[in-house]
Amino acid sequence: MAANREEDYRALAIIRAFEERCMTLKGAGEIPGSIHLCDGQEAIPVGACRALEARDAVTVTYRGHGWAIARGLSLVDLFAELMGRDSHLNGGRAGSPFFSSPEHGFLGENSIVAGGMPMAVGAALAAAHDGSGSVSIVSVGDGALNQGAAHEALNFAAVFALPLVLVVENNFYSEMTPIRDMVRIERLAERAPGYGIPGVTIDGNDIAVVEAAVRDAVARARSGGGPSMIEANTERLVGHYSGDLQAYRPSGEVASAREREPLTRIRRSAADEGPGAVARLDAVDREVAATIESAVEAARAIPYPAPESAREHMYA
Amino acid sequence: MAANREEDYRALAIIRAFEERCMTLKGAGEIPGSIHLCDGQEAIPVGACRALEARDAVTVTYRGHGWAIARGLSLVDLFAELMGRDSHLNGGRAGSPFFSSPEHGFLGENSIVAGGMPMAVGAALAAAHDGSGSVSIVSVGDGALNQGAAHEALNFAAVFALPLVLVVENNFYSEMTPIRDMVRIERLAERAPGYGIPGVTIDGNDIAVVEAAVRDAVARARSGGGPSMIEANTERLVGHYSGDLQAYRPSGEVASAREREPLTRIRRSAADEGPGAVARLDAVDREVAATIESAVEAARAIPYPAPESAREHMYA
Amino acid sequence: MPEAVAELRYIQAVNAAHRWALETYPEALVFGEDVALPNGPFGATKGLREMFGARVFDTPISESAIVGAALGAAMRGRRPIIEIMYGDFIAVAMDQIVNQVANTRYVSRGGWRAPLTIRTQQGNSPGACAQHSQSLEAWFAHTPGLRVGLPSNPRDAYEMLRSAIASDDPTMIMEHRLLYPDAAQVALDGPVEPIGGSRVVRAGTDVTVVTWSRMVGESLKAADTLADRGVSVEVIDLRWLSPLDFAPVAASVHRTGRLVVAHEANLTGGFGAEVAARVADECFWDLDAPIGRVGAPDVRIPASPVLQAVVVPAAGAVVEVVSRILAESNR
Amino acid sequence: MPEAVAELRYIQAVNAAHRWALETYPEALVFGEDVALPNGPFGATKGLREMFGARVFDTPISESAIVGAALGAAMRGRRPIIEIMYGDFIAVAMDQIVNQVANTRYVSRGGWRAPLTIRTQQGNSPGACAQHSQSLEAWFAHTPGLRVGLPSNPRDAYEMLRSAIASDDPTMIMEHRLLYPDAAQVALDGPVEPIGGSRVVRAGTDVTVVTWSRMVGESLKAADTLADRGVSVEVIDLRWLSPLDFAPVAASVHRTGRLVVAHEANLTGGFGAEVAARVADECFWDLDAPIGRVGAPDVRIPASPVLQAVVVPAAGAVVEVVSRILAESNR
Ligand SMILES: Cc1ncc(C[n+]2csc(CCOP(=O)(O)OP(=O)(O)O)c2C)c(N)n1
Ligand SMILES: Cc1ncc(C[n+]2csc(CCOP(=O)(O)OP(=O)(O)O)c2C)c(N)n1
Ligand SMILES: [Mg+2]
Ligand SMILES: [Mg+2]
Repeated sequence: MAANREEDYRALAIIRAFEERCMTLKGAGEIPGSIHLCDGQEAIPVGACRALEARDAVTVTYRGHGWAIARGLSLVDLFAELMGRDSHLNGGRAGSPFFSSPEHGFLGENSIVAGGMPMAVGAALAAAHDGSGSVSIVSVGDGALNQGAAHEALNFAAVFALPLVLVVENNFYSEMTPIRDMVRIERLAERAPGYGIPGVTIDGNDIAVVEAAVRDAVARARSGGGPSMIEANTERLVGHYSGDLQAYRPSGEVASAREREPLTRIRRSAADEGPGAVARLDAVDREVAATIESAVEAARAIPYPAPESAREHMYA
Repeated sequence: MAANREEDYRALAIIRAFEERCMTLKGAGEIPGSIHLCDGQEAIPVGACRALEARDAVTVTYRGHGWAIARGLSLVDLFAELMGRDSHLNGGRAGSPFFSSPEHGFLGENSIVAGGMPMAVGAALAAAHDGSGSVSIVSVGDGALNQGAAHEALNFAAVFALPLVLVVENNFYSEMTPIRDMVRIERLAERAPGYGIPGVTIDGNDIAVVEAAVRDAVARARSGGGPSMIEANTERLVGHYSGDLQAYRPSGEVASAREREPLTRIRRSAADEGPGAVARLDAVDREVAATIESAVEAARAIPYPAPESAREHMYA
Repeated sequence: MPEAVAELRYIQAVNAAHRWALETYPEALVFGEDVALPNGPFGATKGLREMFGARVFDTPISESAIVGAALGAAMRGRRPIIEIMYGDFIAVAMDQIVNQVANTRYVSRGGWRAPLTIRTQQGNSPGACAQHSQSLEAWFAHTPGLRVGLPSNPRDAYEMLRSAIASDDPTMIMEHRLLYPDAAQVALDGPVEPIGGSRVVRAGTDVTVVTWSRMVGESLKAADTLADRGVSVEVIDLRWLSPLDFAPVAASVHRTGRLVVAHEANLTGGFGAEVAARVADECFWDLDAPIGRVGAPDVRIPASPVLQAVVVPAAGAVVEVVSRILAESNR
Repeated sequence: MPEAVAELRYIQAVNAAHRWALETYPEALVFGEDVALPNGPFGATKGLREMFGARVFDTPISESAIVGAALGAAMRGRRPIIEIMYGDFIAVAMDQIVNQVANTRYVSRGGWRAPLTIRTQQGNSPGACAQHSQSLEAWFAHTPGLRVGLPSNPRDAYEMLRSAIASDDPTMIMEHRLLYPDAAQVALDGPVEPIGGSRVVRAGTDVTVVTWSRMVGESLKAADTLADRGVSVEVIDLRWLSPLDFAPVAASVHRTGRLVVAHEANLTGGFGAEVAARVADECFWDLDAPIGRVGAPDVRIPASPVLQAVVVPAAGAVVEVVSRILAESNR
């Protein structure tokens, strides 16, 4: 249980540390463009990826750094990709919001809201024909469900009972607009019955809860039970993107969210257990910080892509 | 009641006769392009338009001839428009699937499936700002609900509680494909709760039932209660379009549909009442036939548009 | 080996290419609206469901999902061939084609490939409305990452579709329904050609007409008319807009000194402008006359055939522009 | 009357035009994603919600519904001004723009009008990804029924947006976010200009450079560089692609004998081809050199600034092409 706690903590902390480091690298001008961080939402990718196998497909959004890390992509490549360097990931061509990794079955982030959902349905369609038994999981945000593509994708997957799992990371905001103002339903999972598929709403800040829900959905999908939707409630601890000052958030909202976020929860349970437990988490923090720092250093050692390579890889 | 019966019969028969005449005109080469007829679905536009006011907006599909007639558009103009003549409607520019009439608040047919739904939402949006108290009604087919635009439109209307009424004419086929194979729900109205709006499924072959349902929905919309969905079940007695031989329909399906279609029902009730009632309907048929024939003649008298006019009306 | 040759209509050639693909590639999938049980709105996929079962299936009316599903399936090892019923409907799936499909290979630096084929048919037919009449190839020829082909005859309908399917790049095949009844001898089991390549369909010495799709036939008619007037027209069927096979165009203009580009799409911003611009740069010194273009005037397409007759370009428009160019030239 | 003139940044000029519209037209509506309470992703709509209340509102992330709602509202008497956050996202609303909005007036033979304005911003900025970097104006300039403007400076950002809003035709205003910080003197209460009209932003005698949006500034930089080399460049800011103000282009080419067209969009099929094709036809005998074009090479836009530097065209590319054209000319 204690080991389990540190493992959970490490899995979350490495993502948090990565995101925080991205913010300082952005500030220092080492990462170009705008970046969308998942601080506070880490339990969703961590819990979900624990329920997946190597043969499964993962499709996410511009807020997908946490998924990439939970899926096992290299921290060095991720930092290098975000820095616009010649990373093994996509050679700096994708950047923060659009990278992908075939060898991880990571179909990629996507910076068109809900734009990845039809693609994820396609991965599920492939599974229905290739006998691989793989499942396709796709994560989008709350606001993305209002895109036409989300609707078409869900019905398409339902009609053919494709092995698809949709995780809606409901952080209650779409950029700067509260989702409650953009739908007339209480829970986004209420959209599921309209497609004839199961939908559940869960606490997205609890790794175990997320893992369990995704395991159910993956088992159903793998056994031919078709697609389902998991609404994972969470909260963004930072702005929509690197430059967002969050003037639109009620004062105190972020502070209280910090009371509910996954890392705080684990630290609280450790505190309840005693100083030894807390010390073990502090140790994890130190390890994580060191891991991140060496990854940044290694990424900095990767050169920028050769300008003349810009015209390569357009066609077969 | 008897008067009422003949009135209902006339309203349906004029549409049926129009559609049947279109088919012969098509066969005779007097109507170019393909046409999509509503034989069997007439009770929906007839019932719905009875619940509307002049200030309301009507948006339909390529299968919209019945709506146009029920809304009061001129038979002569309709025939002329379909014939590609210089009709007062759209001068032959729109044709069978895309005509419109500002003076009838008839935003038009649309030959992009669900393409008119966002437009209808816009008419409702205008009403929410112009104090007109008008309502926007839009009709689409069953298959159209699987379009992204349908989803975006419904949620958009729901969010702003716009005065929109969606009538889904469920004729159980989308072109040549059964709707039951293209959704995983029993009733299409099950989509409504996902938008937080009311949805009902009704017998679309009964004028009174349709009128009552639309009256409810219109009253709700006009009083600020927001949008709602009416799934009106019906059956197509003819092909998807003029050239459709319907090989895909189980034998006997159309025949049994003819037992349930609106005109048959009224004739049956007349037969139950007696020969006098039947004779009155026969008289209506004769009137209707005459009306249609003179409309065709009048339409034929309308010239074709001047070729050089083809470049006009592109911009203000 | 003995080459099987059959007399096929354009639409039958499309059907034969599908059959070839499903037989050749176990990973091939065919899907779209009404393509399976109903045998396809135009018959392009006739009989395939019966022959190949679940690999051929009907979809909901959800073009974004259709294109996206093809992309995801292609990324995961399938080889989808999808149908968008009318070119006009592609507009509801533009994001999936441009922002998703076209980016797949390049942005992943070759990590992913998207071997998928998007088939559609476009253009006007008498009485068709404004939402069923557009020619939209210029959108896709302006989208790096896609291949774009427009077969003008049964042989190309078969060969170009096979090339598209065999290719590991996402390819759009834009047919023209008015060509579907055309028949010709088609070699069925010849080698699959790589994507690309134009064809000189008529040799001439006075003016080069570059064209594609339905306007190839119209341009050949125009060439006959002009021949009677003593004008020798060379007609090049461009076949593929991407990759653009420019060398033969340049070589022809070098010989004729005059260029007219003809397409059914609206004139302004049509791909004819690209061909003209390339020639006006790379072949400038070979030109003896202004470059002419034929296309629909910049209006929507009206439904009345009377109006369509003056809006939709045909042989007459080609004759007119070629004649003008000759009149304006310095020979 | 005394003209109010203010020093405004491009984005502030856009904001001022919105304010003007909401004050001038009671039927004006402003909506889009994050435009109201959050004051707009880029601040274009800052303060409007506070000033005008419910006429300015935030929408769901549903671009097809946004465009369609604008169309229906416009048909029923409103004058909507909507924002599509990035030009790339227009792809999810193409059907509503092309098959619905653009057909409204023509197909109804003038029965309906659609006085709506679609604002967006496009192009690349350092580090932006392939889905946030495209320049897609060619799609809309090839769509009869739409008006298309690309303001290159704060004054035009104000004037062209006012022209678009005042117009009874559906108009697309495509801004470039890299220009948002630029500041200039803007006359606020002058008469509203009708849509259309190009502007000679620099007079010259050796070569005409036709350009728009961000490339106007780059072309002016190039003109400075070339002036130092003794080359006199005339720069025309086309401003509107539809209607295309061709006469001044022809007049300029008549004087200079040389044309280069420069845009940020991908070269092949870009609107530069249209301008080149028009000149290669209508001004052929005035030309003393091949027509040059500047545009992004035909690749997707990579995120790494190192790669963007060679893909996204700038002043250097204009200098290069102008120099080549001069070297290849017969004077
Ligand atoms: C089609 C499209 N429209 C708009 C945008 C701009 N945009 C980027 S993120 C975002 C908000 C998405 O909110 P949500 O789906 O809740 O995801 P979150 O950012 O909260 O993770 C918007 C509107 C986009 N990228 N794509
Ligand atoms: C976006 C789009 N996709 C496909 C089509 C081709 N199409 C025309 S009608 C139709 C079937 C529509 O079925 P339904 O919505 O049930 O209406 P019905 O024809 O039964 O009245 C299809 C697929 C289209 N017009 N638009
Ligand atoms: Mg969110
Ligand atoms: Mg139907």
